[in-house]
Amino acid sequence: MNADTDTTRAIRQEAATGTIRMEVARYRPGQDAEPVTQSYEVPLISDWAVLDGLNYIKDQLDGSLSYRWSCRMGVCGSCGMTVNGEPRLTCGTFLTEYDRGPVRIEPLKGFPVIRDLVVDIDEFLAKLSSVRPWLVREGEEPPLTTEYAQTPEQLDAYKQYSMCINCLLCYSACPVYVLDPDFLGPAAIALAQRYNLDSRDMDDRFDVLNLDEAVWGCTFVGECTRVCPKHVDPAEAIQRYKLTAALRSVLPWSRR
Amino acid sequence: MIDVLIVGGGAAGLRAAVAVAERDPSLTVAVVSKVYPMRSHTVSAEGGAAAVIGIGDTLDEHCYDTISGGDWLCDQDAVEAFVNEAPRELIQLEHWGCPWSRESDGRVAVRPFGGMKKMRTWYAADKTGFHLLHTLFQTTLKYQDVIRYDEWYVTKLVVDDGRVHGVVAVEIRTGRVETIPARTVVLATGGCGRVFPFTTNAAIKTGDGMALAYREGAPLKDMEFVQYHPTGLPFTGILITEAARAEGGWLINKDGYRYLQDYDLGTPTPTPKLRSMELGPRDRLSQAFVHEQSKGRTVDTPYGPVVYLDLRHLGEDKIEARIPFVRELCRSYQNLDPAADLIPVRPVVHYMMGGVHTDIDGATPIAGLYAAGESACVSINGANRLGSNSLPECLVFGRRAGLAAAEFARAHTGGQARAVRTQGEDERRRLERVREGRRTGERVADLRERMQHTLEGAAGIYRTGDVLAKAVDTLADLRRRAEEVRFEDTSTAFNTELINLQELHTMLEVAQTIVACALNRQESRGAHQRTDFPARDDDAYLAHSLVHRAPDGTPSVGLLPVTITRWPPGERVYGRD
Amino acid sequence: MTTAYRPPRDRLWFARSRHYTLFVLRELTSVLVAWSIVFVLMLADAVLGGSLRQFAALAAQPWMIAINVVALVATVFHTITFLNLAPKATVVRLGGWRVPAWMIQGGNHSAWIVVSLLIAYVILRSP
Amino acid sequence: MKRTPEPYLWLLFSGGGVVAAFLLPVLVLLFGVLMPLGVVDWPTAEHLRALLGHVLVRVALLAVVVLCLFHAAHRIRFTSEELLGIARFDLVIAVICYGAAIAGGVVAAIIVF
Ligand SMILES: Cc1cc2nc3c(=O)[nH]c(=O)nc-3n(C[C@H](O)[C@H](O)[C@H](O)COP(=O)(O)OP(=O)(O)OC[C@H]3O[C@@H](n4cnc5c(N)ncnc54)[C@H](O)[C@@H]3O)c2cc1C
Ligand code: SF4
Ligand code: F3S
Ligand code: FES
Repeated sequence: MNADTDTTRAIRQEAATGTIRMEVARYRPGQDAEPVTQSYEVPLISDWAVLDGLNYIKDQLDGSLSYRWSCRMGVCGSCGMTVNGEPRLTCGTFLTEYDRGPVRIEPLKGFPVIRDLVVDIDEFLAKLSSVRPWLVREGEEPPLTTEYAQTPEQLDAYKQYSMCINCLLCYSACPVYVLDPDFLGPAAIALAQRYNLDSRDMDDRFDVLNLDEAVWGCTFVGECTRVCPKHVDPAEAIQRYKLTAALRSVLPWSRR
Repeated sequence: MIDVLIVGGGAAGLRAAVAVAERDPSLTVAVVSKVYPMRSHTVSAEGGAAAVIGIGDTLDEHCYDTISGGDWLCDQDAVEAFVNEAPRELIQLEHWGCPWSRESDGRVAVRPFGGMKKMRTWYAADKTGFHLLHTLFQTTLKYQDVIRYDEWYVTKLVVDDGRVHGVVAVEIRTGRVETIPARTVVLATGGCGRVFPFTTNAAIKTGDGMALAYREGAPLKDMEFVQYHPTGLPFTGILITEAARAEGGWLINKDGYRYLQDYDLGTPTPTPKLRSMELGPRDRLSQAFVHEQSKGRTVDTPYGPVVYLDLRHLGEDKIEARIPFVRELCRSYQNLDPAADLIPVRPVVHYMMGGVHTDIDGATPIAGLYAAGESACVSINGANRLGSNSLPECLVFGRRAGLAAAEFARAHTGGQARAVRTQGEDERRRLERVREGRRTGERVADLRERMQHTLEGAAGIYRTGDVLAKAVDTLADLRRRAEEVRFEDTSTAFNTELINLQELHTMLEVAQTIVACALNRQESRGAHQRTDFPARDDDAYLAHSLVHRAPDGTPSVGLLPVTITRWPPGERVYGRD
Repeated sequence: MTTAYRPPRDRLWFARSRHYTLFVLRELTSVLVAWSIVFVLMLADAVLGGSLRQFAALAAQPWMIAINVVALVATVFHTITFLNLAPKATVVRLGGWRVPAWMIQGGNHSAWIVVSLLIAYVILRSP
Repeated sequence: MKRTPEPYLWLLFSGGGVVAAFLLPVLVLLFGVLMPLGVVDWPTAEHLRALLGHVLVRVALLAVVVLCLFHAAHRIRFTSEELLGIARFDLVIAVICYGAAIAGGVVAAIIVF
């Protein structure tokens, strides 16, 4: 077994049409006072995503580069970064989109940077729990022999909002959030709406959504929806709740 | 002191956590996970989850499909428990809000799946695992007392005197190494597909839990049974779910011929027929691919030979409604549209049938240590898992393991403070030594690649004794070299090189057991096919492989009888009624 | 040790992408909406106070026309964006079928044209 | 539960947005651009006065003015905070913006009645 006979390497040599420069933001606490840029030359292979480029750097050039990834199929939500200024899933963004480069990779904007391309998302998790993202029912739970009925139309009413992979691209793109980290933000509100609009749910989460830092913080920039890789449309979720909350405030007797 | 400490935040781990929290709120539960729980690999599962609900389906039929699918290597008592409890688990998920796909009258819809004689696979479009995991994760948020250690990497189990006392883990963000004392530990760390080069598995699937248990003396079971999924996208290994075939997709070779008919899998019909052709089991379909390749009927690509999955006749509407994610993946990663183009596919390492040896309640031979999900081998999957049995397995045995651990924790208070302290100290010192760095030596990635190619060459779809024997030596050599790798990242904050190195060690450990078990089993059964022993041999090998770690660190393999209750071993018949 | 880096506020965020700039422009139409109201009030005052001629003279000043051309562009931009965004808040369902956004938007824009024509007719109708 | 005036402000803002969208472009086009440029003739003062003569029209005008001003006030409040990063002075800014809108409404009432 010899590294040179290794298929992946053969591919690299055969298919590479040249190289592309990746300019990667590095931040090592204790060592750097603020992020610095480090450049690497990476083979430009048509099937490579930006993430493959990063893996190449980590495996072959610089073992100390840190970033998150796992599924590399756009569903775990861990590989969000800022690529040439835009928040993107790096496993679903291809190097060839940037011609001959360079490609600039930075951590997601709007979050504290723990290290290199890794950001702190604990605040987001706290926000997520705060909207009660579970099915709220009143009364006894029925036995585990029958399901609640739900027609395909009823499913359709919230399905889109259930597709969120918590990748946080929307937070990074939202100027309101970047300015004010207390803003509950697009994905958390969309998730609240996912449950609100579920025919099986009995809550409306008014107490946590009808707040200045919740839906009323949003000025409908709409960037969240534009960058969302899963077409969740959080902007729509928020505007819809604004209407719900406004009507409920004006007509206090109307629920939902 | 934590009563039940769960390692792993996938379907199995989270189900265990909720089970404990619901059963006895006075118990302290913690979930340790090296990624945020909703990033766990369960999120990638696409096709569905099997459980009997339909009219005209019976529990016995699900048992039979599972057992014959597993080539009679399943423990039949475990299969019965699994099949009995799977429906209530999936309904429980429904009650927690899982957006299962529905019939027009509001009932949960089911779809056919490979190796299943009836339609019993529940699905949420083709993102079943994603919805299941997020529903579970969001439901656990309701139990605010469940402690979460997100992005903590467990490097060691503390075991003393045959009993587990906790774990040692690194907080990845800060690099802090801490010992977490616990009365019981549930391992739910998922599979180990990453020991192979070409896999559907996420980067985190490195067999950690298996290695952790194995190092402390718990045996692993049936490690030679590695499932290849017949339809992965060439370069990335991204899975095209079996649901694509269940909805009517065809596998064709380079001549446009539905080649499965040549391999005793039935005759082609225009619409899918259960347990026939494309809906045969995965082992048989992957093996058929190898034969097509040797006959020169596959298509060569830069990423190896492929056949085609043809969905064009399904039409755009059906593809959008039933398998939209397949379309999304093909478009984003293969630059083609399945409604108009053929999808190139090849077999890809997908699932580990083997795992930590447990009983029907998830208990391992180490007192207080439990395992569930893909990291465990209960075993219901035998020599070949049926698609859509794994998610319900995580739920059923995640819950069982959680409850058993809770029982144990209530019965056994007190702990071994001294063992915890000394073992924790030793482990911390070891990790800190690694982090001091090393300028010379090979790269972690290079050794990983060599291991992966060794495994692919020796323990692929077809295996032979000579190559396996050579792989034993290669892996032993790689293990030695892994002790002296180059290590560049000396910082504490989010040191992924440190994690990658620990993962290399666990993968090598697991790889050795796979090769050892494969070498030991001199027969062909399910996913384990020996060209030098092409027949199934029930007299000698109707038994589980059980592998212990010998004091010198090498695997030592023995056999353990299979539990057979009502279904005596028979012939596996597909496509013939 | 492990101090996370908090990037300082980006003062020029609105210039960082075309989308942000368009958003800010959309929001700034409100200034000209306010101006248009002032203008309409001046008109009403002139009509009711009998000084329409002076008002017409003022309105014919080049700088006044310039402002109003800008106001026209801004109010039209406001109208288009506002009517396009309206379907976001109001999801219309007919028997389970969700009316697609483009239909609602199309309806909004048609209504706008009808209303505008009606107003123009009422104002200009005089002999 | 925390109470917030935002829902009411948002309703006024949205209402104003709709009204402004439908009415303002045509009014500005006619009175601000086409008539001053002489493309169309100014209607007679009598005609316009007759239009405003109806009390319902005057009430409607007042409503239009108030709504549009609230719309503008609301947006100016948030945009200034976002552009200049001065959200911590929200209370002051809000008072100024909505105060101006209310003042405009009062002026309008004086003019039309
Ligand atoms: C692409 C794909 C599609 C699939 N589709 C289906 C399907 O349709 N139907 C079906 O039934 N099955 C399917 N499977 C199989 C099924 O998804 C998995 O077997 C199952 O999800 C495993 O779940 P788990 O809970 O055991 O582990 P995982 O979900 O893999 O979770 C493992 C957890 O352990 C944690 N962990 C691991 N090591 C450590 C450590 N050292 N320290 C701390 N934490 C650790 C991880 O962070 C993670 O939270 C599919 C698998 C793949 C790869
Ligand atoms: S809403 Fe979209 S962009 Fe935001 S976290 Fe969810 S998937 Fe990502
Ligand atoms: S980008 Fe931000 S302001 Fe609202 S519409 Fe989206 S959350
Ligand atoms: S690696 Fe999972 S979303 Fe990109």
